[in-house]
Amino acid sequence: MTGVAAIAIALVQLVLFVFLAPLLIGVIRQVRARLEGRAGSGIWQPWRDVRKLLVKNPVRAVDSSWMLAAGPVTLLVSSLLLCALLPLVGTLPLPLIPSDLFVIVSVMLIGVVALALVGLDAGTAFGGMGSSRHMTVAALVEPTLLLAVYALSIPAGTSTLSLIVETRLENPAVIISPVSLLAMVALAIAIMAETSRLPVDNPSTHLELTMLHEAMVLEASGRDLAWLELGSWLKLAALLGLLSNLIVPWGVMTDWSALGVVIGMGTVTVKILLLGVVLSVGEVFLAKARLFRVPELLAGSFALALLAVTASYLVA
Amino acid sequence: MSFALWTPLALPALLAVLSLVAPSPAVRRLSPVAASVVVLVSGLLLVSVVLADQVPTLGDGLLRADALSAYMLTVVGAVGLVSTWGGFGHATAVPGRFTGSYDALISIFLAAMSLAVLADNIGLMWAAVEATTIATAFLVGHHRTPRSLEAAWKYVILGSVGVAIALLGIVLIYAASRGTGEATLSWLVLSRAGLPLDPALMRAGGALAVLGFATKAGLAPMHSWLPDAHSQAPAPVSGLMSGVLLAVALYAILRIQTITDAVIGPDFLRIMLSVGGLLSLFVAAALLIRQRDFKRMLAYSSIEHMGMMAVGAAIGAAALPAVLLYVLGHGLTKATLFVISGRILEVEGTPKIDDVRALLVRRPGLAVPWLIAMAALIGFPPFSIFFSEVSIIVAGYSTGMGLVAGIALVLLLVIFASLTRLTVAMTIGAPAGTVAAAASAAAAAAVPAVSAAALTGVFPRVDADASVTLADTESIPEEPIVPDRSGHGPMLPLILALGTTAVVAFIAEPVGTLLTRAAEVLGGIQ
Amino acid sequence: MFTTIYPQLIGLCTGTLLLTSALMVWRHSLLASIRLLSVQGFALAALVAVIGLEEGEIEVILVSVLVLLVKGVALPWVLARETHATTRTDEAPRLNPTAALLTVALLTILSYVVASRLLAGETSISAHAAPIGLAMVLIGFLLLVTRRQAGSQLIGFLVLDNGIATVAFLTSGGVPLFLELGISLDVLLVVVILYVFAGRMRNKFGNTEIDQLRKLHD
Amino acid sequence: MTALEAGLLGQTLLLVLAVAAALLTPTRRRSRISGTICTLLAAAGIITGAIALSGGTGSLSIPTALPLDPLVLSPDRLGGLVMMVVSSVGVLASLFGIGSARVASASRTAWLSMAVFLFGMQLVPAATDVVSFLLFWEIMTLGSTALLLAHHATRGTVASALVWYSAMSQLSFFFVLAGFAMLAGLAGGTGFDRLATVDPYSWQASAAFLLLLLGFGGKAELVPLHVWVPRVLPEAPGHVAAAMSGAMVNIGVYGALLVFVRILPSGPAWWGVLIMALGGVSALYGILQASVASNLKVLLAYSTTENMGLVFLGLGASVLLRADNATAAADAALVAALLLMLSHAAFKSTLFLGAGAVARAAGEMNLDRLGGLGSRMPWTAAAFGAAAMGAAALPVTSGFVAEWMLLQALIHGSRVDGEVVSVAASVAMPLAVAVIALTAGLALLTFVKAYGIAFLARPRSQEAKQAREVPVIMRIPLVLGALLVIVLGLLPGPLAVAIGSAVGPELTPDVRTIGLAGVDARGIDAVLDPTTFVMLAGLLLVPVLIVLFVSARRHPTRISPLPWAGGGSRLRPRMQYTATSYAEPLVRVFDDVLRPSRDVEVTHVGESRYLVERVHVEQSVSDVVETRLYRPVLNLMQQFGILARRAQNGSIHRYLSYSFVALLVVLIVVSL
Repeated sequence: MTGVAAIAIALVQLVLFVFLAPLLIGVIRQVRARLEGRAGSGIWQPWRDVRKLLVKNPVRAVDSSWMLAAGPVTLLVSSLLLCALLPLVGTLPLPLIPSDLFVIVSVMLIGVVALALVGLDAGTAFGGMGSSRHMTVAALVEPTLLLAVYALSIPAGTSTLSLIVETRLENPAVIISPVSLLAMVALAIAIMAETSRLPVDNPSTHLELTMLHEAMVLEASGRDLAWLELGSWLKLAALLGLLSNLIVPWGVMTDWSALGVVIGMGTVTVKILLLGVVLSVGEVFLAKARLFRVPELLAGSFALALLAVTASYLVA
Repeated sequence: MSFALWTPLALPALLAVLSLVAPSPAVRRLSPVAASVVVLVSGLLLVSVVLADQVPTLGDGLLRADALSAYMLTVVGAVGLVSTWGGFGHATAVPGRFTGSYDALISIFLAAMSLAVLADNIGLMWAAVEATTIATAFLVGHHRTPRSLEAAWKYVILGSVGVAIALLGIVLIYAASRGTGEATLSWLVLSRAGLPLDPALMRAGGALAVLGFATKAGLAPMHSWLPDAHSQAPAPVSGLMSGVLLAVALYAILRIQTITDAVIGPDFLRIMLSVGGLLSLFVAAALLIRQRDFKRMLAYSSIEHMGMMAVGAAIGAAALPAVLLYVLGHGLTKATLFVISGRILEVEGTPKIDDVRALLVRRPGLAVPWLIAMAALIGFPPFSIFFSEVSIIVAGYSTGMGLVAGIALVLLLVIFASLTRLTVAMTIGAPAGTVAAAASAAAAAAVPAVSAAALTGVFPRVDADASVTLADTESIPEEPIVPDRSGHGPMLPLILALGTTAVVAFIAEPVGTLLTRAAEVLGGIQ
Repeated sequence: MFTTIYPQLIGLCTGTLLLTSALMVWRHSLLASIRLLSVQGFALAALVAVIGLEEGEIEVILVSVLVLLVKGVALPWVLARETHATTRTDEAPRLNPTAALLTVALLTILSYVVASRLLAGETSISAHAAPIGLAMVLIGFLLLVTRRQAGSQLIGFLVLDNGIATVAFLTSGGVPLFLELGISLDVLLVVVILYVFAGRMRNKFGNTEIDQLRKLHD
Repeated sequence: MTALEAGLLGQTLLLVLAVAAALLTPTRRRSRISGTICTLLAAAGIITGAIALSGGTGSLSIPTALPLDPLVLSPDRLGGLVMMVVSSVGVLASLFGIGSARVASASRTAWLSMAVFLFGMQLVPAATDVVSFLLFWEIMTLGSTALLLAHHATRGTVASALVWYSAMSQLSFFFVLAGFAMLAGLAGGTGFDRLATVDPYSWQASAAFLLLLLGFGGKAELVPLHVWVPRVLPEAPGHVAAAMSGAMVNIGVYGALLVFVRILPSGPAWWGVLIMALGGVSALYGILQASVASNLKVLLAYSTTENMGLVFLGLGASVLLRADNATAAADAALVAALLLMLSHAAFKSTLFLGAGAVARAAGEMNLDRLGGLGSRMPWTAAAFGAAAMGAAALPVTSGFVAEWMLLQALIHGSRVDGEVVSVAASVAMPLAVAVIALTAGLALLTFVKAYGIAFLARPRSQEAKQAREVPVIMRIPLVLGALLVIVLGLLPGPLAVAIGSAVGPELTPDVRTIGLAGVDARGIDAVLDPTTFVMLAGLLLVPVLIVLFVSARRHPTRISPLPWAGGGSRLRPRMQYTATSYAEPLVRVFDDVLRPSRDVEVTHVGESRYLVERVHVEQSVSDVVETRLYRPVLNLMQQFGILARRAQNGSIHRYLSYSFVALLVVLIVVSL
């Protein structure tokens, strides 16, 4: 019974997030545009972009391989897997593949690798550069990511994210414990780096020597580009969802009920959009860091995560 | 079967006379080989007798073959055969009257060595060992060059002085034995337990005798003659000295150790032999690091192996069978190597390692046996030296001599690395002409450049010169040089020698029994 | 009567042995050393004869004759022949005479100390003289280490050998006759071989300086 | 005669056959005949290992002339498992060798030593006593050394590699020998069952532990004993490197398992900490060097150091946790370490075979000169890609499952029932997690670089442009290896159960199969079924594919030479990113560890200070361990060697005084 419910929840999450992710990007862009005094293109523009890209003929280079076609799909599927596995609407874990932290990270890394290979496959200097930087950042982010969730897992006694969220729901004091606070800050920085946001990467520029994500997708076009964009957005949405559920776990469905699903969907939508607004406001005030400053930032977040784990032994 | 006691003495002596007077060069040449065969066959006969629980004696007990003597006689014969047969065809002709002197001296050498291991009397054994000094002196000086003269002079002076010290020790042992009523120098009598021997005299006598024979055994610090003599003597003689002379000297040490330990306990000689053994290993290690001459390299390796055997002797009972097997393995291997080194010297015309390059490509007929024998020498299985070394180390730790064994291992590592480096330098690499290129490539490789890069700004550029290019790993450049597959001499003795060392360690019966019996003679295997 | 002068005779012989050894260290002339060696051989033979008379063993007397012939006559003769054949070269030892003699003294003291420990249980007169033999061994060795001429090294070796013989006779009345024969023969042969090599050396180099034998090294 | 005995005997007979074949067959057919026999030899190893793993018994004694404790071959389950692993790699390597061995590689020596190498490797896990263990260990070393020598004996770099390899192997051997001898001295016998009676808390046991750890660590290519690896493996042909890096390292792991599972299973906690430290440092150092390497084989070689580091990290965690009584986590860590060993054998041998195929096709191992091989060598590219995913621990390859299990064991290790087990564990576990995470991240970068630069985009040199796919006989082992990587990843449950039974009977890890072939480590509440995972991914793929096909029908792809050209116009292949430039940001980040040497040369146009004609930048990363640890020692030894010559200066007076002093010393000592 719980298995079926879990599958249902996963489906709900998938559908919700495929709808929500472009919207989230739209909101972020729109808020930012308004704050910067521009009119903006409306919150539905990302949706229109995807639709437009899907009806275009993709153009590929002679020397490129099947990777240019398969990579974007892989990225998209990995992001979809994230949406299915993470405790977003509800915390019912899928049978045999719990929303285990390490599995989640690995799924995310599949997407990272696919993107990096797409960047390389084009055979241009920009693609390689973006790929190289992207992978460097990903390599440096991983310790922070794992340690942060390790710290969060200690009160719950498990690395399964659904159980962590449930623990926080049952025992809200955990949320504001120093361990949790340190870990959340570290996690937030790691997610920003992983999803190519400021200050690690500037999502709204092209042809800048320091860009990461945009350099990799430079040679992609048509539906390839659509998959890449959608995959990246989904990843951002899913990770923000996770973050929000960790900070404010209330509203998440823990036992199957129709009402619970509706509440869960509603709360997670609100939480993500709010977080998106906060993100875009924050980004207005942030400048992009120099590429070789990024490791310092990541080292800082790693230190916070390590501190969080250590603190868990001191406090507990 | 007691005739087998005199055959290895008399027949080689006869053959020596024959080679002096025989007109035919073929007879002359064959006589040392025949002498070796006689010794080997006698040894094997004695072994079979000994294994049947008999101890043949001759001449009022003056000659006696217990398991140890029989075994050593076999070793003398076997190593002698490899050296003489392998050295067959070696340039030995000496202008002048004594054309047959070389072959005669080798036969005499073998006879003297046989006497040394068969004599039941320490004095007689001493005389036999000293007699070999005399025989080998001319063999070392055989080439009559200033260098060989120098080597011979050093050999005689240092060797005789050492043996004289041994004589002093034997005299003291003799004096100590007066307490038994009848002064004696018989191994059999002296190794009986519970004799009223004077401990102070035995201690001094044993120590001096061991020190003296250590000279002949090439143990540091008495080893100095060895590299010179081995490098200057004709290759078969070097093989004989390294495989037989050193072994017989070690045999003497082992015997003396037995009778001394029975009186004053094992500690004294244990310390002395440990120090000597480790010092030998140290000397060998130190001088192999930058060795330039491949015959000297082999000589230092002999010092190393004798050192290891001395360590084994110091460890005592538990390691004795291993030491005895070591004697055989080292003898055969080293004889093989010296024989090949003689051939390399002959065809290359230089003993310098730097001048001998790329043997594997140019002369596989010599390089392949050389490499196999080197593998045996540095202790790779299935060759018996591996088993001996492992057994000695294991026995060392179980007798509480872990520190000695540990230091030995450290030194062995240095020796191993040096020997490998030198062997590789001789055999691997590009043939002459490309030697310079190969050398520079090796030098470049010594400066570790795991990755080299060429970057210009944003746009990376591959620079072929800057990056480490790896040549085609699957293709081989065309070599104009026709490889010389000739072995430059009989190969059968080398194959037999290496084959024997490869299988001997796996023969439990009768080799295992023989080794155990021989070790029992020395008071091993309680 | 013999027993009363026996200790004196032993003392006389051993004293001569030690004195000749010390003199050999002092003197640089090769010929003088050979003469001294001859004297030493006679003294050694006399010592053996005295011991033989004391113990009344005919075998030992025979040995003394052998010693006289080999060490007193044959070996010095061979050496002298070799030396006469060359231009007379005097030794320039590596150690100056004063230092060498001091070393001799030290070595003698050392051999007394060593022998006293070794022969603590011995009471015989001959055993008391044994340190002389040991001292001769060491002095012979000193000669070997410090002399530059081939002939001088040979003499050093013979002194060493005489020392061993002295020890042998003083501690245990000598070794069995057949061994003594063998040993003497060996020594003789060694000397002959070295003699031959010295001859070759002269052929090759024109002299017998040992220092020129330094081609073989690492 | 039991089946196991028949298997052991069969391997011996096949060795004899292989030696005969290598010596007697004509050059033209040698590779085919000898290679087939080598394959059979390895296959016999697989069968024997399987029999032993399934509990078969039997023993074979080796006669010996020395009065040693009997030398007995009788693989237990663990030995059987390791024998299977190394033999499987042996099969792949031999098959590949049949196709790849030409001219020099088809020499008598090459095939003879290949057989000896395989034989030694396969029988080390069968030994039940110290001497036979060391015997086969050295046979293995001899075989591999000769194998290196058999190829390219004329190249100068081979000589240097050979010396390094022999010396480092012997160093390992002596460490192992000394360690075992020390234990044997304590136990009074050389049988492993006798050694197990040693008290692990005695100081000798700890000393032996240190020696054995270094010895086995050296064989497993751990820092600081790894220095031979980046020299030797690039010189070895693909299949030899695969056998060395895919199989031989496992013997090092087996040695460690022997010590920590069989002989001294209950050592003090600090042993565990030490092993973890060694493993962690190796993992980080190895992957850092790999990530900046531009030579494909060097990259793979360093990656072996990394993977073996992780294996030892797991072993160490197991020892530490066992000492702290966190048994469930300890067992899980052990199982994870073994899983990792298994998967490493699969993916590393495939990777090296792939590198061999590339070397054959393009004649080039420098990534900076490769590129675009994916379309030219599709089979190789696919196999290499799958194996690279395994090496990068991506789902659902075998590498992923192993690392997942290791992480699970680590995060559950520091607490039992909510209580902290020990200070050591609570410090070590988070650090270990961080190390693994960073390692995994860097591994990802490394293999994206290796695959992306070599197989994607445009060829960077003429050689790469002319590369052609390798013959079928070489493709077979490649594909087999790649399949192994995937299949092992899909079947963690049965594998873990097999491993659990292999480390028994002393240890009984609580693992079972769940779902289709998933693993359930009950002691630590860790469940994963990769098959379900794949099915889920497949389900998600369906709608995407539908959209894709619909879109593709209506809007077909256009092919154009460099459509966007990165915004530029003069793009030539050499303007692409290279492996070196790919790793450049990383070199900058880890500047302090890698200590690269940079050389910038600027040529100006005429007298101008501002117009630059060309800029030449050269950067090389050397092995810090070698330059800082080994070089000084070696230089010191060389100087000592020169100095020592004076002791042997040819002066007979000096020699005589050595003897004289020795005589005086002895005289003084005896009279004391």
